[in-house]
Order: sequence, then C-alpha cells, then structure tokens
Amino acid sequence: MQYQSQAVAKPYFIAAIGLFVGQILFGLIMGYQYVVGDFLFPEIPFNVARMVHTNLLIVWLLFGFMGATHYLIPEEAETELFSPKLGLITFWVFLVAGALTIVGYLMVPYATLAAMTGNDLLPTMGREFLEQPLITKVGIVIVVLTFLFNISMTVLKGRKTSISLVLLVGLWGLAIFFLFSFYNPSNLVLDKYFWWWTVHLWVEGVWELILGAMLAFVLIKVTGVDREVIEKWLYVIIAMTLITGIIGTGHHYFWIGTPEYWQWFGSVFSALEPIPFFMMTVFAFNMVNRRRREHPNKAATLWALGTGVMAFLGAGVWGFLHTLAPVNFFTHGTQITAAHGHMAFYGAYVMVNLAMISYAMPMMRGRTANSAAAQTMEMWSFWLMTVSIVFITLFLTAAGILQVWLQRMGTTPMSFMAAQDQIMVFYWLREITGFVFLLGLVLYIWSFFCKKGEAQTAA
Amino acid sequence: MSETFTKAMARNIFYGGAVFFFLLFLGLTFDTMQQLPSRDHRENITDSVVRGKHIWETRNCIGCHTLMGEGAYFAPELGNVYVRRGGPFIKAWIQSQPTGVPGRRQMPNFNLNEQELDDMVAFLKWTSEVNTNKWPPNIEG
Amino acid sequence: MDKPHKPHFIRACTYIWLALIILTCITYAIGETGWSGTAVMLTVLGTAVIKVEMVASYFMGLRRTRWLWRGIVLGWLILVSGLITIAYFKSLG
Amino acid sequence: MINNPKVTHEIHATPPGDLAIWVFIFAELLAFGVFFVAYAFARANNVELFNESQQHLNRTSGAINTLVLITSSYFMVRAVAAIKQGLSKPCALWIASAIGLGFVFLAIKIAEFQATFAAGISLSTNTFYMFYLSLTLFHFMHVILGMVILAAIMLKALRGGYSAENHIGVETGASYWHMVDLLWIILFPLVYVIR
Repeated sequence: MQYQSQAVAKPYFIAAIGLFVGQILFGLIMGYQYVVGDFLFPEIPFNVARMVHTNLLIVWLLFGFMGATHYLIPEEAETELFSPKLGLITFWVFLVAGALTIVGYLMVPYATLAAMTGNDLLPTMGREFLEQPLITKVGIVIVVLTFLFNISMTVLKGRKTSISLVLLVGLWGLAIFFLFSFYNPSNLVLDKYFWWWTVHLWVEGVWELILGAMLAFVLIKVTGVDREVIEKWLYVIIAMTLITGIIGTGHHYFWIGTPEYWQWFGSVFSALEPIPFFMMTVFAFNMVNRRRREHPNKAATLWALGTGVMAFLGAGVWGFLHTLAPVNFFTHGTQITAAHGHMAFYGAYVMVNLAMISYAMPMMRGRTANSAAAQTMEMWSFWLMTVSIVFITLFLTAAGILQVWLQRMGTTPMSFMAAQDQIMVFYWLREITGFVFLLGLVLYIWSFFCKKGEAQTAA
Repeated sequence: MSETFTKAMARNIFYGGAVFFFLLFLGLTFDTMQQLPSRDHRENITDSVVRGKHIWETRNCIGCHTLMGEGAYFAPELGNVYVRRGGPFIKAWIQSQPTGVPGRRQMPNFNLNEQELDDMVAFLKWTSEVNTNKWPPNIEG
Repeated sequence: MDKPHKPHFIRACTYIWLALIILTCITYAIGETGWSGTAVMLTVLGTAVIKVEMVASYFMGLRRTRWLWRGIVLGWLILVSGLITIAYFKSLG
Repeated sequence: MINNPKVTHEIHATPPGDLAIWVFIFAELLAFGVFFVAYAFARANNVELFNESQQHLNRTSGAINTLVLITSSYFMVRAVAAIKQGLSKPCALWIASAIGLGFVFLAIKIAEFQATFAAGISLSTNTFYMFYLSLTLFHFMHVILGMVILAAIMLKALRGGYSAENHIGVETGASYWHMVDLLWIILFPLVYVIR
C-alpha cells in the first residue's frame, strides 16, 4: 500500500462483505417463502424481506464502490486522500443510516415507517429499489456528496489519470441520477418513466463506468501491462456502453404507456448493449495473456477475468434473451426478468467488487498476496459462488419459460397462482443452490483468516 | 495496436458519443412527454386516484406484486386487475387477507378503511386504462 | 525534398464522384416514375450497393488497406442489402 | 531517389485515420444496419401503408440531399489529398466547403421536416412515419456531429496543425464524414424510392 490514507478503504470493504452476507440471508428467506408461502409470516412478510434483500444489495455495492475509490484514487493520483478523517466520517454516517433503515423496515410496518419519516412531506417511498424513507434518501445524498467532495479534491491536487477521471464521471453520474428518486409524480406513467432514469442509467450507464475503471485498475496492477494500452481500451469500452446504454433505456419503455416507437429504439439499442461487455471480456483476457509480471495474487486475477465473462453472460446474453420487444411482450414481469437480474448483478457488480477486495485487502494488511492455501480457498469460493449463480439463473429461466408458456400464451392461460404452483420445483432447486452460494460466500470470508502457509510479500 | 489508435481519440469519442446520445435521448423524452397526455388519460387522475397511489406506495405493494410488469414476481400482476376482477372483488379480497391457508403465500391485512379501499380501486382502475400497447398478453396479466 | 507529388487517387476519386452523381440521378428518375416491382427494387438497391462500395473503397480509401477492413464494410453491405431483399420478397408473398 | 510518378500501390495495415473512429464507425454501421433491416421487415408487414405514406415524401429534396452529401464527401477527399501534399490552407478550404455543403444539407432537411411536422405528422402517426422520422432525424444528428468534427479539424488545419507527415486527424474526420454520406446513400433509396 503506497499511501497511508488508502487504509480508509478497509472499513468500507468489511462493511460491504457484512451487508453482502445479510443480503444473501434474506435472499434465502425469500427463496424459502417462494416454496412455503407462510414462512415467517406475519413477522417478516415477503415484501419486507425483498426490500431488505434489494436494498442491502445496492448499499453493499455502493460500500464496495466507495471502498474501491478510497483505495485506488490515492494510488492513481499519487497523493494522500484530501481528508482521511472525512472518509471515515462518511463511512460511519452511511453505515448508521443504512442500518437504521434496515431496522426500520423490519421492526415497524411500512406505513408507520412512512408516517414517522415525513413521507407525507415529500412522498418518495414505496417504489422498487427506492423504498428508503425520505430522511435516508437525504442522508444518502449528503454522504455521497461529501464522499465526492473528498475524492474530487484528492484528484484535483494529484495526478489525473484516465482511470480516476472515468471513475469520477461514473460517481458524479451516480449522484446526479440518484436525484431522480426524489421525483414521484402522482401520474404513474411519469413516475415510472423517470424512475428508470435512476435505475437503468445507473446499472446500464454510470455503474458500467465505475465497473470499467475498477477493472482497468485491477488489471494494470495484476498484469503490469502499460497504462496507455489499458486506458485506450477503457475509453472505447465505456464509449460503447453509453452509446448503446442511454437509448437502451427504451427497453423499459415498451409497456408502461409510452409511445410505440420506443419498442424499436429500445430493442435496437439494447440489442447492442452486450457489445461493451464482450469487449470487456476480450480486453480482460487480452491483458492477462500479455501480462508483463507474474502477480502472486492469482485469486484477484481470476476474479477480474470472471467479471468479464460473467458480466457478458449475465448482463449481455441473458439481457439480450428478453430485450427485443416481441419477446419481451411475453416475458415482461416473469421469472425470466428475475433470472437476468441475478446473473447480471452478480456478474457485473458483485464480482468486480470482490476482485477489488481480494486484490486490495492483502495489500492493506502488509502483504502482496495471501498464502497459497488462502488463495486456493478463495478460488474455491469463486467457483462455488459463480457456478451456483449460473444454476440459479438456469432454474429461474426454466421457471420463467414455463410460466410464460402456461400463463401468457395459448387460448386458455392459467392464472398467476396456478402457474406458480406448476413451477414450484424450480423454486426448490433455486433455494438449494442458494445455500451452496452461501457456502461459497462463507468460504470467501474464511479465506481472509486462513492461517495456513505464509503470506507472499513479493514486490 | 500501435500509434494508429490513440487514447485521445478514444476519449473524444467517449465524450462525443455520450453527449450525442444523451441529446437524442432528451429529444425522444421531449416527444414522449408531448404524446403521453393522450395515452395515459391524465385528465382522469382524480384526488381519489392520487390518494390511491399514495396508499399503494405506503403499503409497499410493489414488494410482492408487479404493476405494468414491474415490481416483485411473488404475487399477481395488478396493472389490469380492475379489468380482470372488478372493484368490489378487489375491496373484498384486500379485506379478507390473510387467508391463513398453511403453506400458501400470504398477503398482510393493511386494515384499510372504506375510503382508502375506494381510493385503491380508483388508482388500479386508472392504471388499467393507460394505453400500454396491448400489454399484458391476456387477462391473467 | 521536392514537393511531394500529387496523390494519385485524386483523379480516380473525381471519376467516382461523377459516377455517384449519375447513379443518384438514375435512382431519382426511377423513383419519379413510380415504378414498383422486384426488378425495379433490385436495380435501385443494386445501384445503392455499388455506390456504397465505391464510397467505401475510393473515398474512404479502403482499397489501399488490408483486405480485412474492406471485407468488414462489404460484408455488412451484403448482409444488410440481402436482408432488405429478403424482406422485399416476403412483402410480395 | 525521386520515386516514380506512378507511385506503387502500397497497402496500409489500417484504414486511414485513427482506429478508434473506425470502432465508432462500425458501431454506427451496425446500429443503422439493424434499423434499415427493421424498416424493411416492418414494411413487409404493412406494404400498402408504407407505399401510400411514401408518396407524401419530398423525393426531390431527398435526391438533392444525396447529391449534396456525395459532393461534400468528395470535397473531403480533396482535403485529404491537399494535406498529403502539406498544403494546409487549401486543405482547410476544402473542409470549409464540405461544411458549407453540410449546412445546405441541414437547410434542405429542416425545410422537409417543417413541412412534415406542419402536416401534423409525428413519430406516432404510423409505423412508416415513425421509421422515416427516426432514421432521418438520427442521420440528421450524425451530420451535425460530423460538421462539429470537421470544424475542429479545419481550425487546426488553419493553424497549420497538420503536415504531409502528420495528418491523421484530417483522415479521421474524413472517414467519419464518408460514413455519414454512405449511410444516406442507402437511406435515400430505401425510404424514398423502393416501393
């Protein structure tokens, strides 16, 4: 670790993994509620469990991004953080706000939580992924702004590399598009239209910039390929991301009341969205093959390569599966969407965070890489988690296809619940695979505490 | 690749492409905003519909149901439930929850009064009348 | 070093330019007649394909590069015009 | 050694201009290609509507615009030829004339759009007009972006920023401008002529 202030990233990473475990636990609860409907009812109804699951996902990914930024910006800008203290304050405020929100979801009925937190003042609650109370949303804005101030000042006073610039554009974009979550008109169509400006332009827009910057950083460190080549590829990839992703928002505007031309624009441009992910995979493998050094941290390399592949599979291929309007007409709002969601989030954003953590954590503990034994354990956790996500996605895709066949097609379609009963077997298989994923995650955490073998401190 | 592929050009294409397609996106958004009034019948948004949407949000219905296909996939699509079941059925169903049948998916009882139930039905009625390009494929939603 | 010689491609491109003008006028004329049918469509589409190939090879200078680059544009051109032709036959059916 | 007047036909490894622009060109060709094919198959589903609506298009202005763009494209070829001989001023002049014709194209196009919108036609009138307006507006914006690029290159050329040895910028701008022309060469017959 070249700069002391990079240590600020450590609590972020630890909190990120902690929340990740919480997310998976609630995922397992929900998975079981799919097969045994009244599990934990009425203490934790499904909608509360889901809120916790999705909000923990987004918050832990944000913690991961902020941790990664605190780690790589000082190294990129070749200067200490503007204010490490501010970095830690931001961490604690964000953690407390997040924890309180989750506790609020679990302890108090949602309607009471809304009344308590001034939702009548400015109603922003009750929308998917944006269920946070108003005070939490305001808290997030404050946290993100102080974080951006701290990071931007660091970059301003230090070396400006393409990676830090791209990361800053991604983070500032993230902050700006989050502001749309405060816009909640009483016209549902307008509400949904701009809701996608937060959700889609995050995960298929600025988050891909953050993903690109983080992956480029890890690849430079792990492969030693010179910065010029990697940053060239980075710019081309994120150019393609925004070229296809911005108008690609159209694939959410097929059936929510917006005019029909969106079916053409949305289909055409979102059909091109897998291209940047394909380029990212070719880029990752290309860099690793042309590596100039044998970095002892094999696990981080595996995570970086895996990110490219799984992001292309999950976001690219599984996205393309149901992005064309004529197909989406039948698969919209079915388990196919859930299948894409799981693999895309895991492949693109979970894995790049884990790659960053598995690269940076040993550095912050004074060694270049963990011991061979620890790395083997980490690689086991990589395969366990990745393969189980692939199976979860396959099971949900099968469930989705059957659901479409039973409920959406033909002259005598089944009712929703009747169709759900027919696909129960896939939900059982998904739930079992979920436990395998949890095993992989526990193994990942354990690998950081594995004492066997001596840590490598090669230069 | 050698000097024939410069980072500066790639960066220009990134900024140029992003601005270009965001402008195009704003243009399409502008046109959509012009077309929407005739498609979503916003003139039918009464106070009751507004209150209904507020109830829909503060009970986090989106946590189990989908609305126009977006939301959670645990419970039926409600974008066209007014057409599928009709107002009275919806009110009776909400009041009669949870069913308590062991092993079945349960919906909490939100203890909505008569006014709130009418508002919810008004909101679901308005939602079912939005022109969603003939989605969902059939009445089952 | 003496003044570098006049690039050889100027004269070629001038002829190409004239050819493009003429082909455009032909397409316009066909359009004005209002004819329709497969033969007319193939002529018009064929003209467009030739024009695009001329622009790509001469104006864009792909003639003076490796076959790969010219192949990409030509491949794209054939694919798009082929699909348009298929769609046209489908519309007749 | 004075090389012979008929220069040997040496093959470059990469197309003229910066390779990054070619990635962008291929992406645009793909996007437009998918739109052209989508137009063709949409037409196959409702031939009468497309043929009938196509009558209302101003084919003359479309044809003139094709000639304008082809000539403007030719000017850029001359601009590249000029800079290859190190003639910065003539190169800038050629680029300026190319931009001039670009404005002519925009003017004709705006007149055509005004007539269309005045007739109450919009993106949602019918499928044909949706495609016609989407394709032409999408191409229209590419012409504007192309002119911005050409303007930047012209200014640099005027300042003598390019030379016989180093003029990759001019070739980059020229390649993009040729693509814009190339797309219109397909768009015109497909939308205005084929019935």
